[in-house]
Amino acid sequence: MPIIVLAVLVVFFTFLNPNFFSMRNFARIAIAASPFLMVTIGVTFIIIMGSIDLSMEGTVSLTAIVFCFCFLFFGGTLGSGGWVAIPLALLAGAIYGALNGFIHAKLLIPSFMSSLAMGFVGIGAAVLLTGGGIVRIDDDIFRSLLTYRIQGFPLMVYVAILFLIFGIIIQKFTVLGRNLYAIGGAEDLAAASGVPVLRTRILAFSLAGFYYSLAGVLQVAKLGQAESVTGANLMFLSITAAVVGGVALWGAIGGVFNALIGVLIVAVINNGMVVIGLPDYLQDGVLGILVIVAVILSTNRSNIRFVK
Amino acid sequence: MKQNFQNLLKSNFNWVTLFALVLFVGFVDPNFWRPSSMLILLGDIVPLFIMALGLTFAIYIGGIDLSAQSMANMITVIASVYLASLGMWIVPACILTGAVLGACSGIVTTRFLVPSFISTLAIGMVCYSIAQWLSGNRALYMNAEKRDALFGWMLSSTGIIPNTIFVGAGVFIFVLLIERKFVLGRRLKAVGSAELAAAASGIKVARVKVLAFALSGGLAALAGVIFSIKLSGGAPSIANGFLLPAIVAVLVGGTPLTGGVGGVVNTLVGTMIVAVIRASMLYLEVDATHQQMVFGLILITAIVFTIDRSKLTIVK
Amino acid sequence: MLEFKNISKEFGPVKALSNINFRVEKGEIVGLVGENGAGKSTLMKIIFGAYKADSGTILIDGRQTRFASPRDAMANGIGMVFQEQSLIGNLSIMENIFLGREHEFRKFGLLDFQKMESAAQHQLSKVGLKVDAKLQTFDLSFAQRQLVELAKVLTLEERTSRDLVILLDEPTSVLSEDEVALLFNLVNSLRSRAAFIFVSHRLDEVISISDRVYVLKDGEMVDEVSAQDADPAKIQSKMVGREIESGYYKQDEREPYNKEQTILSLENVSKENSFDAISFELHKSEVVCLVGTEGSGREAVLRCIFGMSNPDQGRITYFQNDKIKIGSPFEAVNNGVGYMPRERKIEGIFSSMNIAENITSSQMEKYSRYGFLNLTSEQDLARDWIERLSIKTPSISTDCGRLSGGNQQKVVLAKWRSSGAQLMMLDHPTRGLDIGAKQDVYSMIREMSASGIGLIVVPDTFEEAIGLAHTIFVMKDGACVKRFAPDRERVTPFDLVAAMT
Amino acid sequence: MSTFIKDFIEREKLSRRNFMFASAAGITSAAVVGPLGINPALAGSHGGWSMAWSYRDRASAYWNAIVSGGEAYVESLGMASSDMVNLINEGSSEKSLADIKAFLAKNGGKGAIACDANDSPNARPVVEAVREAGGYISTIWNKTDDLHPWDIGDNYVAHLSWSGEKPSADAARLLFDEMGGKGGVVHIGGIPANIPAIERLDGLKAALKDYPDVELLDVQSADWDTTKAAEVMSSLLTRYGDEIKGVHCANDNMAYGVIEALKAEGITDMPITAFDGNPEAVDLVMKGDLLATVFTNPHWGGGIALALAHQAAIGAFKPSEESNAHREFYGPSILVTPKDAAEFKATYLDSTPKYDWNDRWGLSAGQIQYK
Repeated sequence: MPIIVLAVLVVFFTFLNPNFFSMRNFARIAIAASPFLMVTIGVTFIIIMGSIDLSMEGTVSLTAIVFCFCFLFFGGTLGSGGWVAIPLALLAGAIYGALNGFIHAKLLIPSFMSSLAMGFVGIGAAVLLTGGGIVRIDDDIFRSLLTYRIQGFPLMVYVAILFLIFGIIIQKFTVLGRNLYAIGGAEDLAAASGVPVLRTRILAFSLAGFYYSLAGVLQVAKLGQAESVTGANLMFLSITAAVVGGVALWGAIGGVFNALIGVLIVAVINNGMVVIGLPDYLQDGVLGILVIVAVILSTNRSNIRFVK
Repeated sequence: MKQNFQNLLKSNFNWVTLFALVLFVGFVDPNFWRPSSMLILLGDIVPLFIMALGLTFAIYIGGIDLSAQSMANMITVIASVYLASLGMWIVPACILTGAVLGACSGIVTTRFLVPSFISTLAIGMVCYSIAQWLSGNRALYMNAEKRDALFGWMLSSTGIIPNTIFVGAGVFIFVLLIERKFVLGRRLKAVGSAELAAAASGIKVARVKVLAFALSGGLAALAGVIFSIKLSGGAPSIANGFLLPAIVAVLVGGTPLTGGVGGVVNTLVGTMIVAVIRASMLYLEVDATHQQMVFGLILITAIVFTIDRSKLTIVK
Repeated sequence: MLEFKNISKEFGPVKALSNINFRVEKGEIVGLVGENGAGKSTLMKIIFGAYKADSGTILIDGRQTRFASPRDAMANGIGMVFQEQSLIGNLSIMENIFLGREHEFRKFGLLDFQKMESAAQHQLSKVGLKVDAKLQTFDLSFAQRQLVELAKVLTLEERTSRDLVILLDEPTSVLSEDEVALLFNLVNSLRSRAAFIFVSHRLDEVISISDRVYVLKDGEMVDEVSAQDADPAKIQSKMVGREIESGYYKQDEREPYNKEQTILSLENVSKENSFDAISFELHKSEVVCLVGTEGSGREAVLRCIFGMSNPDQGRITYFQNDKIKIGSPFEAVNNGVGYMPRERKIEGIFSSMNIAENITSSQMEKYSRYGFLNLTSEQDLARDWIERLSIKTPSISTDCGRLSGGNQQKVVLAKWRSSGAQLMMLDHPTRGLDIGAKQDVYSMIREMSASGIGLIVVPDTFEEAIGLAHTIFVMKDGACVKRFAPDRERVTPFDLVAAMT
Repeated sequence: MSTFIKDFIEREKLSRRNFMFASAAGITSAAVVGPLGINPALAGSHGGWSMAWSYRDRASAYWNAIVSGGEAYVESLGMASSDMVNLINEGSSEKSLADIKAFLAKNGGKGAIACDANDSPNARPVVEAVREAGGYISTIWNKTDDLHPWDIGDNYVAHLSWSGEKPSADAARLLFDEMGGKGGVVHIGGIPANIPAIERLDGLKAALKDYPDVELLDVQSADWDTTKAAEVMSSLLTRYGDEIKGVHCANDNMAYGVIEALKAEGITDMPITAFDGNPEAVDLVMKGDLLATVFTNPHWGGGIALALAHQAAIGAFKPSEESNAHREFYGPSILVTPKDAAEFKATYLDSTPKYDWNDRWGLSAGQIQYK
């Protein structure tokens, strides 16, 4: 169903401005969507589990900055060992996520609050590291993620697709993925069946953190810089995207693929509104209304008794 | 005896946390204990407090209202534009607008089963657009005479007590009545603690929820009005930075997102906790680049102490 | 082989278990009975490793061990079949069966679903359940889920060299008589594979299947009898601590109902794929019981009458008044129709509200003026009912979540009786209650009928139906197949089963 | 044709003169400093007044420069830079007001504050609060047009702003010339309601009047945000494609985003102008990625704003005796172009010039004009 929504939107925008339906524009949408997708996939894992994660803005900024610093420290070019920065950044993301999960699951703080606070901490740490400055990366080899194109799409898009598939595999074919759905479906029963709930929760948040850090790296690839606001505006947008794509906030319904569709829907709307020349003071409102419509259309409400 | 004391402590951890914070900050810098500075602190927090009160109802029924901030934004614009023409009526007008839009999110949530997280977020976006359109994307300022004539009193203070505190107190008492003494309050509690049971007792769940969001919207609007009077102007983005503190205030106060428990008194405490934490940055002379991080850390600690986790079986 | 010695467990000041001695031999079926709050669930949780005992020792084949977690207990061959829907609905059967152990199906870190499916089918064959392991569990009937539960536990065979001990917690509470029979045959046939600990409120069942029966009361083991010389009456009195008077269902208090005044009549009421062409009449002070298997449409009928869902055809007339149209619970309540749902925890009680708040939840208009609640009169009402129904509660302001099941049920009944409902519908009113509480419920039903209220009851057992009802309607596949009148003719459970199958 | 070329040259001269003017102002002042860098009378004494800077956040080079100025002033008094309190409002007017009040309460009113009220309506309550507490404040950027220091009194020492319009117009002219005086241009704006955003757009529109062949294709706001700017830019490319011959950004951060969005399309020769003169931006100008940025000397602005408040507080001068031109004035702005970027960088970024904070209006670019 969400796919139909997406299709309708594409047709609609194309109708109003044929330029919309062009390889180049799709590439542009894809670029905008790549980091955004990573974040949404991350948070989707958490939502499947029936929890929520609001720490993405902090995590993305923090990891993006960590990445830049490491990259420069190791020579400032991919060739001269700057590549080391990539695993390091991803590791940092995973660790920060695990910490986030630990505070939530071990200290028994509802994820909404713990992750919100951890988000503050993340941004704070980012400010602390940069002192508010901007860290730029000018290495052309690394930036080829953005500049080098295959089939009209920049490399970073393929990276995103790669980790999209990775995400789907985790969701469908691993114990972790299975347990996420179990916990989201009925945590007490999962626990009684010997699912290690605590570990699963922490793992899930760590996984989310990993994806956030991917987003961080892609952001740098996209903008050639990192600062403490690199992750700004991602929080509500990513959760919205997930829901628009058909992931249910009450858990256990939907998955990574839905996240993809949701991200595309939102990205298409954002791009389309400018492309058809909608005055910018209307854009937020229109986005809001379209989101509601999309959610109404894309959630299967047959077996929901009530929703909060 | 000991048992009772422990229970007492457990059920009032938010107060304990608050006083602990106050004592600590004041200990580092006695100036903080000066009644005047305390009162000023309280006076300034009022708009945030009122918004938090509204949010309490949304969270109380197990939902959430993310439109509050944009709502206030929009209202500051409306208030600035129409103060001259509407005069005193601007207040009810704004509250009504807020209530209606709040009800909209409520209807979207109940009729179309869109989670309130999304519906309110979306309605918020709509509000933001209205604000931008109405203000012509300019920062507006109120007609000064009118503002001073009608609302000057609110900005002055009686003795050392800022009058805004009285406003806040008034609103607080009102919502406290709603929660404790009105049928509506009881129904909200019923819906929050067991929606299906409420339906089975013949409570019109959908209507109650819509009302909750209407309340939330109305109070967010009131917060907006007071804020714009304080600023004698408005802008589509001027109330930014309200939302998260407001949510935090409700949660730290001890109203869990699961609904049915807690209430406006908790929000009162929660708001004060947030105010103190924020002020502590200044009194503890936290380095500029450290502030946000410290805020987050103190917040986590506060939450750990505040929320009564004995009742929670599963923590989501 | 599995033995518990002097097990004690305290929760704060409360002594949940004291010096419990308990043992299970290979291939044995042991019954464990006791009233709610007697400590059954605590003991089971300890056996299953969910709780740790404060003192006492656990011996397996004479060797001392301790269970850190359910996982740990499982590794020692102890499995548990949970009460009611303890399968995760949105997961497939095989995923449920191997939940928590998927890693056994990892191939290069990924899950091998073919392997898992075949393994699942193998487990299902053990319990003789022929369904596709890829089905989602909420597509199964209650009985089928029970079997899947059992199959799930039986996977322990492959996992541990130890002999299995399987706890069955209220396994029959959601099963109809015939399904219970099937289950028991299965359990007996599985003796060779495992020993069973059978926990239930239904004494007759426990005795009929167990070799030995342990009786628990107030956290102490008050009796241990072998099944053959077990006397229900004696055991009951041991459980309750008092003699159970005859006339358990208060048949003697069953008064004839008033045939003239119908308060509800259904004429060919049908609802798409839940029931069709249901017609019956309910009279003043009449008790009508609807019996039938799960999914035979009994609940659906009640929900229709209460306006929670609307019938596709046919007409329902309330109180001989064509003007009354009920399309929502709100209207139902306003017209004096009351409904006590089956899922007490989520549909019956407001766990975070106190007794007064619960009782007035359906009649706030009465206890308020101009939207203002009249708290004092509310309190009085609560006190009155606490006294009349002898609701056991620490204080009047205690949240109902803290009350025992029986007392919660009393609160719900108090709600409807105080609101003056003239038509009451009770869905499994005695579900999960102990004998004492059950009797209280029965007498309340009697009182209501005596006071002219008409009741529709979906009973927990056939005996209950026969004991309580003036009229029994047997439902099968959404249709009313037979009518009995226990108040005039003699009806046996067998008659009912015959009608159902 | 010939006429066109003539007034093209005319304008070229003009804009260059303007530029020299501005930069001269800046550099002379830098030269002036020397010995009287610190006023001995003030050395080591803050006269019992605590000082604070209230601003948006630490997440941008601009605010860091502002703060560095404030700290430079505090140090010029022989105190530690940490003696200046940072009141960070994180873009929340509500917090900004609350913090300032708390700061005054903490110091019993003896506070000298420099402040950007974050949103113009917020300026009034802020200065009113300061007056009530008996503190002294000077504001920058955001205030409503109906609010004037001389109406509030001595406690509201001065308001400092940067005419967004003229420099932005200069930048625009440079841009149009680069475009060959014709073709389409798009404007990437800040948060629409912010004064600077408005003025910088007005500047562009003003410049357009002299360039009949240049068409303003579209105006999109990107909320001062790099990421959003990149996305908006790429969307605009879809809408207008090759029609876009130049981009006019309301600040540097958004320009970064635009440059990257274009780089992604393999477009590297698009003329782009920006605003703020952040170090990164200046580097980009030198590399030729950016055509020009406008330097508003935030270091000086940050320093002088605090200096005015503090010096008024300790009675070094009496605001009410100063002319309006000294209570509401524009700060300097310098157009940084490839030609002079290197020189500029050397003077302003590599080595921060030492300013004489007693030369209060030395770099003033005249009284603020309202439309």
